[in-house]
Amino acid sequence: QAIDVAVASNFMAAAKALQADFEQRGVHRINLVAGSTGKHYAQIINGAPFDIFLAADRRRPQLLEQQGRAVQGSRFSYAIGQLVLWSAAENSVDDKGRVLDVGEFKRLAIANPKLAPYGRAAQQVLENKAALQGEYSSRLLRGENINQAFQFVHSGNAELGFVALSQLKTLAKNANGEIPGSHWVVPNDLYDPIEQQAVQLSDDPAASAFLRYLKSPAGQSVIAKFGYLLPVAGDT
Amino acid sequence: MDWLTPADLAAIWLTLKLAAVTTVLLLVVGTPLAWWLARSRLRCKPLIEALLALPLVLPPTVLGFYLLLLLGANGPLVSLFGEGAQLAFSFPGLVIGSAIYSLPFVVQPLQNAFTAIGQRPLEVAATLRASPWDSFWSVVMPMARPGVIAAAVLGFAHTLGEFGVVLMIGGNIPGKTQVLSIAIYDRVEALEYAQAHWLAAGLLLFSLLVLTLVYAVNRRSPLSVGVVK
Amino acid sequence: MDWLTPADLAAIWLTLKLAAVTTVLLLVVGTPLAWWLARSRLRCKPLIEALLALPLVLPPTVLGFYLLLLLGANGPLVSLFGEGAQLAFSFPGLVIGSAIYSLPFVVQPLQNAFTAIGQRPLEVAATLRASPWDSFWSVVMPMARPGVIAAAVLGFAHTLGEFGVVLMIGGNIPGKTQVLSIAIYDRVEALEYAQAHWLAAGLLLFSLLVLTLVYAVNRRSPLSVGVVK
Amino acid sequence: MTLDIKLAVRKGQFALDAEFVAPSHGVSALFGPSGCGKTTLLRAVAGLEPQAEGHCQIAGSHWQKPGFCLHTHKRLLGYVFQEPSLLPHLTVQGNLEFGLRRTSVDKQRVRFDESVELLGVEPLLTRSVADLSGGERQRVAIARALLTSPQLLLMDEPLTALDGASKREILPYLERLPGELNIPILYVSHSTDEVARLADHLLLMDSGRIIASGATSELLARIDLPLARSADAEVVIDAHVESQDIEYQLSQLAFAGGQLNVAGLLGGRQRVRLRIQARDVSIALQTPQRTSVLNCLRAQVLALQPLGESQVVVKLAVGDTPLLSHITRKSADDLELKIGMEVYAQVKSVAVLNPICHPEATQWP
Amino acid sequence: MTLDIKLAVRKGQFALDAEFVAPSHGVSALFGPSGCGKTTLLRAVAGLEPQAEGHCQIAGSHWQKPGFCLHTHKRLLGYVFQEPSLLPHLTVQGNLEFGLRRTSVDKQRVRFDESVELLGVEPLLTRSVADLSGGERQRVAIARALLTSPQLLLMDEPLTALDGASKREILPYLERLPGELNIPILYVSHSTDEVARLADHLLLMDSGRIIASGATSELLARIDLPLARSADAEVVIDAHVESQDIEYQLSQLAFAGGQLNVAGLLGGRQRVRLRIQARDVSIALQTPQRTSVLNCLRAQVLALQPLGESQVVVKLAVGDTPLLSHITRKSADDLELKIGMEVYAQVKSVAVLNPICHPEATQWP
Ligand SMILES: Nc1ncnc2c1ncn2[C@@H]1O[C@H](COP(=O)(O)OP(=O)(O)OP(=O)(O)O)[C@@H](O)[C@H]1O
Ligand SMILES: Nc1ncnc2c1ncn2[C@@H]1O[C@H](COP(=O)(O)OP(=O)(O)OP(=O)(O)O)[C@@H](O)[C@H]1O
Ligand SMILES: [Mg+2]
Ligand SMILES: [Mg+2]
Repeated sequence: QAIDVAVASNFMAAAKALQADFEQRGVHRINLVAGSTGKHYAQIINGAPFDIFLAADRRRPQLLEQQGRAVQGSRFSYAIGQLVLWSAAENSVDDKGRVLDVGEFKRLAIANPKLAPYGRAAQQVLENKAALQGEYSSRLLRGENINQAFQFVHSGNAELGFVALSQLKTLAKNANGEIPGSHWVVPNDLYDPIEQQAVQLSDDPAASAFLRYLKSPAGQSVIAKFGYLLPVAGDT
Repeated sequence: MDWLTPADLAAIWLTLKLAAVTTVLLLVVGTPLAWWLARSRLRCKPLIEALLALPLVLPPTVLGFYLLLLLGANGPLVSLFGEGAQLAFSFPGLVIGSAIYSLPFVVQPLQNAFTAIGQRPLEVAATLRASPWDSFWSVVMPMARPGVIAAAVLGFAHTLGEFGVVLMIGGNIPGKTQVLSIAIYDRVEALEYAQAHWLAAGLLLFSLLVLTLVYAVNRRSPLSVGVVK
Repeated sequence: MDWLTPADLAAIWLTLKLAAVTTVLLLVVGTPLAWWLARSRLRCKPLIEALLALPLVLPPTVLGFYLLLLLGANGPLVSLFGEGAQLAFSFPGLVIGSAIYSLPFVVQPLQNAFTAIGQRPLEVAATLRASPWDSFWSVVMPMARPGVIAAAVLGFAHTLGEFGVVLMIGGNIPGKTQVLSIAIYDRVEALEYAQAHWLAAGLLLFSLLVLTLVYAVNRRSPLSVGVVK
Repeated sequence: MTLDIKLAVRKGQFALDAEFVAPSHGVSALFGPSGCGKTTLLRAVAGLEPQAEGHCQIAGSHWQKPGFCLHTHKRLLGYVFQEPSLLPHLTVQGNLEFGLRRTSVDKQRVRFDESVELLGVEPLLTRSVADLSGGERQRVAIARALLTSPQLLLMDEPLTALDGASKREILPYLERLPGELNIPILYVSHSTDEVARLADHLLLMDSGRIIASGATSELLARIDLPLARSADAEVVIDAHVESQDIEYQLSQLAFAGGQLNVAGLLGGRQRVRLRIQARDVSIALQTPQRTSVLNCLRAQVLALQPLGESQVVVKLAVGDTPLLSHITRKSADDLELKIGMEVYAQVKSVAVLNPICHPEATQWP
Repeated sequence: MTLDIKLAVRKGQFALDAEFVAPSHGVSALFGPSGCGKTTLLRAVAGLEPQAEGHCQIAGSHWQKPGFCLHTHKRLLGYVFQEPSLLPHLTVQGNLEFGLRRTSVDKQRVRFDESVELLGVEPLLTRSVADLSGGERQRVAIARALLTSPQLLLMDEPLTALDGASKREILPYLERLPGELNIPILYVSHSTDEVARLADHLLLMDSGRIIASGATSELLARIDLPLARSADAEVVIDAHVESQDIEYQLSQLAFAGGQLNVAGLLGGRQRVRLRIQARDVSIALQTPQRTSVLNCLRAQVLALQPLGESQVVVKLAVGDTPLLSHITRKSADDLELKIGMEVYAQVKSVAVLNPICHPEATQWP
C-alpha cells in the first residue's frame, strides 16, 4: 500500500527523482500529490488522507504542528530554494542583475508574493531595487505559483522572470551543455531563505521511512542535484 | 507510450466515471428541479433561479474550498453523522462537487426547453388518459430532447474539463481522486509539455468524437411511431 | 475594511468590466452563430456543434496555456501581424480568453431557443413585410428571450467565476489583469480566510441581486404593444 | 342518467357561468357566437380549467363536485380541440396509438382499422404531423379521440377544415357513434346544417351562459329564439318510412301530422330524421297543380312574426309537427295570412339526415 | 392585367403542379378536397415554398420567374394562414400594427379604425393573443393582413371558425375590398356559400392540379363538373335593380333573360349578384296560381343528367342565363321533361349576395 505525499508543485521534479530512488531501495511505495501548499494545508486541516507534507515554506507545516495535525517533532527543513533571474534570451541577463536597474524590459514574471515563497523572495529582491519599485508593479506578471512564472518566461511572454534554480535544472541543456538563455543566481543575502519544510501526518511506518530517507545523504544528494541548497543539519 | 502511466490510465478511467455519474446525477436532480421552475408561479422564483446560478460566480477553487469546509473532517456533516459522513477525498465527494458546480448548466437548458413546450401538449396527453407522470415521459421529455441533450453535453463536458472544485475536495491523489484534467494540468506545471499536449489532444479528440456522435444522433428525425409506456 | 485594498477595488472594477464586455461580445458573436446552427441543414453540423463545446473539455488553466501560446509574444499572431498583435496580458486578451471559454454556454441556449421558434413566425413576419433582418429583431429575439437571458446569465456568471484562463493569459497584474476571482483565490491560498469569506460573500450577494433582478424582469409579461422598427 | 353540469370560471374579463342538464346519450350541440365561451365550457368539463367551480356529473359518475375534482386523465373522455393539437414528436400513427394504448383492451370499443379508414387517415399513418394539411390534421385528431373509446366525447368544431365530401363521409359516422358506443357527445358547431343533422339536444350559449336548452326540434321551431329568425332557420322532423315507389326511387315518409315524399329508397319502416329549411317552405291557399314540388301539406298558421323590413317568419303546424317558413311580407299580405288559417305548405326540399341514405349527397365536393 | 401563375413543387409524396390565369381584380376562389394542395399553392405564390419552380406574375409585376424569385417580404401581399398564426409575443394591437408599420403611409389604403371595428377586434386590442378564442384569433389575423394594404390577398379558409353572424358581417366587407383596393384575392374555401358570394373566378383543384378555371357563373353551371352535381349546386346571376315596390319592400331585378323579385329595397339600377340554389328551383309546365313563390320564369331545358338513383340535374336557360334544378326522377318523368322543352322555373328562394342588402341576413346566429 502506497503512502500519499503532498508535494509543493515547485518540488515535483525533485520529488519524482526521490521517489524513484526511494522505491528502488526499499519495499515502500509512495504516491506523489502535487499542489499548492496553501491548498494542501486547507485539505489536510479538513481531513485529507496525506501521510507526508512536503511544503514550499515553513509556515504551513508549523501551523499544522501547532494544531496537532502533524506528528509532533517530525517537522524539518528538507531543502532551501534558490532564486534565479532568468531570461530565455541569451545575453539578456547579466551576472549582476543590472538589467533590473536599467529596467529595459516590458514584462517581468514572478510568482505571487502572497502565495509562493519564491514570489516573496522575488519581491524582496525588487524592493532592494527601490528606485524602480513604483514602475515595476504594472510590469509584473504574477503566476499563481513559481511554475506559472516559469511558463511566462519560457513561452517568451515575459522577457525576464524570477524562477527557481531547480526549474532551470530540469530544462534541456543548450549546445554548450549550459542552461539555455541567460540567468543570474540571486545572492542569498538579497532575500530571506526559501526554506521548505516537511512534516509527517500519519504514523505509517512507510512515512517515517521516507522522511528518514529524505534526511539521509542519499536523499540529500538527489535534492542538491535539483539546484536546492541543503539546510544546515539540525535546523528546524 | 511512456507518458500514459498507470496513474494516467487511472485518471482517465476516473474522469469518465466521474463525468458519467455526475451527468446522470445532474439529469436526475436537474430534471425535476427544472420542471418545477418551468411550471411554478411562485413569487420567489427569480430568487431561486438566481441562487441556482450562484455556483458559477465563485471561482471553482474557492467553491471547492467551501465545499471542503462543508464535506471535510471538520464539517457539519461529520459533526452530525460521524466520521463516515466525510465525503471529501472520496468519489462521492467528487461527484457532489462537480454536480454543484455544473448544476446551472443542466438546469437552464432543461428549464427553457420545458417552458417552451407550453401547456397544450400536456392537456392533450391528459385527454388521452396519460397521467402527469406518464405525460412527462411520453410527451415532455421527447419534446424537450434538444434541451436534454444540451444539458447533458454541457454537464458532461464541463465535468470533464473543470478541476478547481475537484482538485480542492478530491485532493488530486493519483489513482484515487486524480482526474485527467488535473493530470494534464500537472504535466503543464511540471513543464512536461509534450505529454501534456498528447493528453490534451487525446481528450479533445475523444470528446469531439463523443459530442459529434451525440449531436448526430440527436439530429435524426425526432419522430417515433411507438410510444413509451 | 482594511481588506478592501485599492488593488481589490481595481480587481472588482476590472471583473465587472470583463464580465460585461465578454457577455456582450459573446452575445454578439454567439447570436449569429447560434442562428446559423439552428437553421443550417449542413451535414457537418454535428461536428461544428461538437467543436463549439470543446473549450469546455480542457481544464481552464490548460486552455489558458494554449491561448497564451497562441496570443503571446511568440505566438503565430505576433509573427504574422507584428508586436501590436500581442493580445496576452491586455484587456482584449482577457476578453478573448473568457469569451472562448464561455462560448458554449451562450451558444447552446440561444441555439435551442431559436430552434424552438420554428418556421411559422418568420413566415408570418415575411408576409407582413418584415425583411429577414427586421424579423430577426422584431420576432426571433423577443420570442427567444428566455434563451437570450439564460445565455447572458450563464456567460456573465461564468466569466465572473472562472479565472484559470484569465490568470494564464492575463498574468494577474494588479490593476490591469487581476480579477476578483483571483483575488479571492489568493486569499484562500494565503490562509487569509476571513478576507476570502468577505470577498466571496460580497460577490455572491451582488450576483444574487443582479441575477434575481434579471430573472424578475424576464418574468414580466412578455407582451409588448409596440413593435421595434 | 344525464349530463348534469354547472360550472363557473373566470378568465380575465370573461366569466363562464353555465348550467344545464343534457341527455346522457346522443349529441348535444353547443351553439353560440364567437367568444361566448363554448371552448371554455368544454375545457371546464374536461377538467382543463383548474379554477372551475361547480359540479359535473356524467351519466351517474361524479367528475367534479365541491371539494372534489377528478384529474383529466381519469375522466373517460375524448376531446377534439378547436385547433387540432397533434403531438408533434409522434407520427400520425403514434398520435392515434397514444390514447389507444392507454385504454385497457376490454374497454376498447372503437376499431382502429375502421375509424382510420373512415376518417381517411390510413395513407397518412407513417407521416410526420407537421406535414399534414389542415383537413388531414383535423381528421387525425378526431380518430385519435375516438380511439380512446370515451364515455363522453367533447368536440370543438371538429369539421371546420373539411371539404363538403369529407364532411358528408364523416358526419354519418359520428351520427352512428353515440348509438353504437352509447355515449353522449358535446359538439360545438357554427353550422346549422351539422347541428340539425347530429344534435338531439341543443344548448344555446351567449356571453358565458346557457340561454336555452332543449330538444333540437323544439328549440329550432321556437320563434322567440334567434335560431328561427336566422337565414338558416329550419326544423327537424322525426319520421318513419311508410312505403316506397321503386320505379321512381321515392320513399313516402310518415310523421306526426302527415306524409312526405323524398327521393331515394329507404328501408321499410326505418326511422329517419328530416330537415326542412324555412326558405324551402312556401305557402299556398289551394293545392298547386302540375309542379315539380312533390310535397304539399295541409297546415295551420300558428304564428306570424316580421323579420326585418320585408320578410315574415310563419310558424305552421302540420298536425302536431311545427314547420317554419320565411316568406316575403308581400306574399303574406297577398295571401292574407292570419293565425289559425288553414293553408298548404309547399315543401320544395326535404333533407334526409340519417346515415343510411343521403339522396342529396353526391360524391364531390 | 392578370394573375399568371404556373408553379410546381414537390413535398414528399405530394406534387403540386398548378397553372392558371385569373383576373387581377376580384375574388378567385380555390376549391378542392382536403389535401389537394390549396395551402401549398398559396404558400408557393407567397414565396414561402423555396423549392417552388415556375413563374408567378401578379398584375404585371414578376414575383417569380426562372432564375428570379422575390423574397416574400418584398411581395406586396397579405396572407391569412389556415391556422391563425398570430405572433405570440405581441398583443393583438402589436400584431395588427406589425404589418401596418411596415407599410409606407402613402400606400396605406385600409383604415385601422374601420377594419378593426368591422372585424370586431376593438375590445381585444390590449389582450394577449394566447387568451383569444378561435374565432377572435381568426378575425385578428384577417385584420392584420388587410392592414398591410396588399396588392394581392391570399386567404386560406379565413372564416371557418366564425359563427354565422360574424360571417355575415365580415363577408360583405371582404366583398367590397377588391373593388375598393382594386386588388385580387385568392380565397380558399370549402363553403359553396362563400364561393358563390365572393368569387368572380373559380379555380377547381384536385391532386395538386387546377382541373378547371373560369368565371364562377360559368363553372357553377357546367354539369360536367362535380359542382353542379353536389348537394350545394347553385348558379350565380348578375343582375341590376329595375324597380321597387315600396309598400311590400320588394325589388324587381333584371338579368339577361328575365326578371326576379327579391325581398328588400335595393338602390335604383344598382348591380347585384344573385345566387339560386338548384334545390330551390322547381319546374312546372304552366304558370302556377296563388302560391307564395314570387318568381316564375320562362325557361328552356338545356340538359338533363341523372344524379344518383332517384334524382335528375336539369340545366335550364332563362334567356341567356343558365339555371340548375335538382328534381326527382319521378317529377322529371311526370313532366316528361326533354331537352329543348319550354317550362316554368319556379324559384323559391333568391339570395342577393351583394353587400348592401341581405334580406336573408338577420342578426343571429
Ligand atoms: N385568460 C383570458 N383572459 C381574458 N379573456 C379570456 C381569457 N381566456 C379566454 N378569454 C375570453 O373568453 C371568451 C370565451 O372564450 P372561448 O374560447 O370559450 O370562446 P368560444 O365560444 O370558444 O369562441 P369561438 O367560437 O371563437 O372559438 C373569449 O372572448 C375570450 O377572449
Ligand atoms: N413535407 C411533406 N411531405 C409529404 N407530404 C406533404 C408534405 N407537406 C404537405 N404534404 C401533403 O401535401 C398535400 C397538400 O397539402 P396542402 O396543405 O396544400 O392541402 P390543402 O389543399 O390545403 O388541404 P386542406 O384543405 O386539408 O387544408 C397533403 O396531402 C399533405 O399531406
Ligand atoms: Mg372556441
Ligand atoms: Mg390547407
